[in-house]
Amino acid sequence: MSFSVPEIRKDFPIFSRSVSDGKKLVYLDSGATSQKPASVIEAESDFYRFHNAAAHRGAHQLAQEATDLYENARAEVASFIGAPGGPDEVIFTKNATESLNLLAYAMGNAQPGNRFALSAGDRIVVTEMEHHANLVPWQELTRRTGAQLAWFGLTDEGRLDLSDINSVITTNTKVVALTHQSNVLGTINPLAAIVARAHEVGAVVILDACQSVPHMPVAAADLDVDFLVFSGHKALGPTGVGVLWGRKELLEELPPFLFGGSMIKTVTMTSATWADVPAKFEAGVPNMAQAVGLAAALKYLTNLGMDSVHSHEVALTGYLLNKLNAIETIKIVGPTTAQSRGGSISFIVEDIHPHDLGQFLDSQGVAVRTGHHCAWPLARRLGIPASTRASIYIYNDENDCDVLVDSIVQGQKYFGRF
Amino acid sequence: MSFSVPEIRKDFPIFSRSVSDGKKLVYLDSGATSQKPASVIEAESDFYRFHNAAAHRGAHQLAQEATDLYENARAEVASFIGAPGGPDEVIFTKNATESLNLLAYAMGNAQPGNRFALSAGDRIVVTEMEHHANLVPWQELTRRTGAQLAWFGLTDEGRLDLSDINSVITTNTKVVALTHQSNVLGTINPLAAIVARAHEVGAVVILDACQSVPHMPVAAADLDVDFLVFSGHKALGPTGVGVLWGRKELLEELPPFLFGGSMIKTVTMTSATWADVPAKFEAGVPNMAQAVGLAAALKYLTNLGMDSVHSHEVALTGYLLNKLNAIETIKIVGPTTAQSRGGSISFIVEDIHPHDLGQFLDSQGVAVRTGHHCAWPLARRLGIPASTRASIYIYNDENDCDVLVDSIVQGQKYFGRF
Amino acid sequence: MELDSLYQEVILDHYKHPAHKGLNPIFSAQVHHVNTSCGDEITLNIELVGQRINSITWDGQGCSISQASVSMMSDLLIGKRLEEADVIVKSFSELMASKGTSAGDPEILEDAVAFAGVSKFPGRVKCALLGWMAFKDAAIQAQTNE
Amino acid sequence: MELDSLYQEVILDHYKHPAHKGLNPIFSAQVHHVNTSCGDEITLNIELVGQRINSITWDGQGCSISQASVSMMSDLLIGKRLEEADVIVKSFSELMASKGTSAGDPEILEDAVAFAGVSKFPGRVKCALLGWMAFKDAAIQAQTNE
Ligand SMILES: Cc1ncc(COP(=O)(O)O)c(C=O)c1O
Ligand SMILES: Cc1ncc(COP(=O)(O)O)c(C=O)c1O
Repeated sequence: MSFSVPEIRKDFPIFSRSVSDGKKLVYLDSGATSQKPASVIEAESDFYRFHNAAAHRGAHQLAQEATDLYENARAEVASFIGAPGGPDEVIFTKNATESLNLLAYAMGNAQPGNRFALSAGDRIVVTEMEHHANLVPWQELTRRTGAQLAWFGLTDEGRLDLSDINSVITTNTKVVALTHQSNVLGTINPLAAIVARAHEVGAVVILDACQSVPHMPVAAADLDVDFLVFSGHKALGPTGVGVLWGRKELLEELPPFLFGGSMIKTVTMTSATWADVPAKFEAGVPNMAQAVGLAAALKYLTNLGMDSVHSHEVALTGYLLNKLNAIETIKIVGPTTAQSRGGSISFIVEDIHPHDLGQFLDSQGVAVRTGHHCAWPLARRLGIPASTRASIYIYNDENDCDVLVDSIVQGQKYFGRF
Repeated sequence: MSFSVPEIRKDFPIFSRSVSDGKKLVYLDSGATSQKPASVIEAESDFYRFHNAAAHRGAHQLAQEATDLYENARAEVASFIGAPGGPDEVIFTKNATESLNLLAYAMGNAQPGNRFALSAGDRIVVTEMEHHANLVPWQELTRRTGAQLAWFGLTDEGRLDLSDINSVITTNTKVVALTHQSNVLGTINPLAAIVARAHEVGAVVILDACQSVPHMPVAAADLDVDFLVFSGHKALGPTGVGVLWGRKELLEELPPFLFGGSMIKTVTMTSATWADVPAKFEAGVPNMAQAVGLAAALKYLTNLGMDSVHSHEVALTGYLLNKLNAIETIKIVGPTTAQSRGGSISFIVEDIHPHDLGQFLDSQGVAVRTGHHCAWPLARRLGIPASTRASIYIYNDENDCDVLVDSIVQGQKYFGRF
Repeated sequence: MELDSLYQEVILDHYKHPAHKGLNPIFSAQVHHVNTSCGDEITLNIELVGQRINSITWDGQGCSISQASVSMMSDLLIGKRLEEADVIVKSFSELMASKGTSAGDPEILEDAVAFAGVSKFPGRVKCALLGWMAFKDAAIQAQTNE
Repeated sequence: MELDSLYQEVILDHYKHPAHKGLNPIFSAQVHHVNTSCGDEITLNIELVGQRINSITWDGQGCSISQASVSMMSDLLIGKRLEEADVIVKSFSELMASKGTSAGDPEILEDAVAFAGVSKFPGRVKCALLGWMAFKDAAIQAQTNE
């Protein structure tokens, strides 16, 4: 299948609407959430229209159909991320934030003797470029357990500073949690050395793959990480569904997080035992229609080919970086070439606050995000209270980039009036 | 608007399909999950098609539209359940199970001095008819805090035994968590005495309204409870969305549960402070499309009128109870009249295991649930390992009840062959 | 009727008249298994003499499929050597996973081929397997106890 | 252009030349407020003499709307009695909540009616209110400190 943006755009109903009084929608905010192809919207609707029932619960045909659809969605996710242990390693959550909190709380539930039990003297390692979702849950876990939080700092170009890797990942480190690709800088982090060091000291590696799984081929087994999370809504999927992948034997040892129906083996008034993985981590009636929608999204990406998706984005990122680099009054935050970086491009425009720039761009039909992008410590580290972020995806093309850059130039005129 | 089942059924696409080789679908499993009207399915699709963006995050028109839709959904929920403090008291979760776990974990996060902090000597009170979702999270909270779990027992007809209310809700009780309507027995629990006693000793009352909010008028303020939870998918809404309502001042004192983007005020590498209610409890990109779908569901119910919904169900429950009572080999589990009970009707058929009966009913197009219905301690208390449950809703009529009863009789013949 | 392929006469017969039900106080291992989705429970005792299964007895409650299945299984496995039992259990598990595409091997499974129809009803496969999984577990424990 | 109703000349003017920026070391109360969605921050000092606002000074970073708003607010409130300030703050908050339906009362708000256009941009209302909410908070604290 050839990669054609005009053809792709036809699959996305939202591009048939206009914004800001008739302007073409130039959607450059896929880092926040992606748009959805019709096949995803229909997969979710069709679930409700034709197969809706409580999976794993009813004694009837609809319940069986719902169960099959839900479990097939699990299998689709497992194959998409190359889960070495198959579908049982895939847990559906509501978003990546829940996936990360699940890990932090479940570890907090571990009793002495369990490999996940943490205590004073243990260390959790993150990085200075983490999204709040991969930072605050760990802060809270250290508060509850007495463990210590440490982190990798950054170089001025926005790369991880791995010069002191052995003194950051110490022998008492139990968890290393880091992002695969920064949602602000676009930086793709090199994992091999970190994973090797973490495993050397017996720590588990948790990969926040929110910004990588939708954009490039990611194979859990090859990366040799232990857990991986992402959100459906950033990968063409519905809102309300996220994924936690973990190695089977680790998921088996990890205590449960949410308690209730479907995650139990037996229950009395005073005690309960747990179902096997993955049910153990999925309490309550699940987000079935959303899981089914996510499966349709991953099928759509698979049909395009993740290699093609990635090539397209690398090319377009290079194109946009070049155009932005050419304007002196624009400063790119993060790597300035397309080398080891994805299509999240944050920048500062001289004398225009990002919020004002975002407002102006909106008036031109250009959708971007402004602010700290849920990575406040990173903004502080870089000494920029806020920036403007354009993030690209499969439905963007050079024309979108041109409109963005032209609009920035117009914005400079607009705010330079005085 | 007059209440007409044939008209209502036209709004539900699923009734245009058949099951079990051409049989009419007799859906009597709404206690597990309800079917969805077209308006709900479309509200969710339309969100993706026309307004999809990250609420509260983008600097552009689509993000503003998504924000407005999401916040309007919150307002719709607040008005539907009569939240005295308005929309800020409504928190969107993924299901009722998460809502209850949120409360239990958040209380577990409370530090000494906070009214929710629990310690050995404190007591949490539940009942013997709770769904696992309103039992196991509290078991776990007692494990973490050293507090003690106590519960109201049941009478043989499946009503709460309130004879020793003051010795169950002791002066050291901090939490009373109970179901409004049993998902197995159909029993509607009387709340006034329990709420009065709980408030007398300074405990908060948490109402599991999963089986009441979809079926009868429920006004949080009138019931005088402190927190209330329900699931969207049982109330004509999408999967993947639940609600936690709480009194504003309590939500303000309650520590947060999930940590990440959008729930923070400030973040550094080592500390964070929290946003105001309700954002404090909604970490990550929310289940926007599902919240919007839930609002459409509640609008549908409001148009029908919750009084009419309830009258319809009381009448139909009475009809079905009468028919079942008339068959000697059928034993109803729970109240045998429609008095203070809803349309969850569980029963045992002599000499046929519920699972076999469910299978036979399925072959006739009749969808019921069998098993312990996620209330295993209740099953033990009643001495029934499993039962068959028919649960009715707005789209069921007398004909559905007739088909159910006829099919049971046929099933008796089928399994009585030998 | 499709249902008849599930509820074969021989199955209902075993359900009404279960074999080896009632626990023998002499056993090499005892296990308790539960079908979490429906609450069916089984306790199963196994007595080994060397590598030979001298007795299987059980008690429990459940649907016709689960009860008949453990009843027939006991008939089938008592007197067999563990390695023979392994082959039978494996064959039965494969039959259950066949989604209606296999009729089962009567050489190995004898009467238990009657369960072939169950494999068309994914919701009931767990019922049919309940006793077999309990046996598998008990056999391992009995050998470890030795 | 719709945008012009947001970015009035007087607003951009205050943004470029903010009034009362730079913190006065003498104050009755100091507060620090943050716009959590975009990271804009403001520190605001208020000095009361009896019930009269003797000085408002501030520092911070943010978009033109938030900076211009606190600048104009300071101009407007300095020298006023607290009860007069209350009326002005209330009037400004109402204007912000008006969703473009009100032009604001120039008798009370003077130049600050230029923010009327902001109320059509719900995403920016928080920006315009940042300084005002900080003032409100500071006024309460200053009175409590007395
Ligand atoms: C009374 C009751 N409480 C809680 C729940 C849990 O709801 P959910 O599975 O949607 O989280 C249910 C339904 O399963 C219920 O009937
Ligand atoms: C790198 C990264 N991690 C985590 C998240 C959190 O994802 P969600 O909000 O879908 O839970 C995001 C997106 O917001 C992200 O970009």
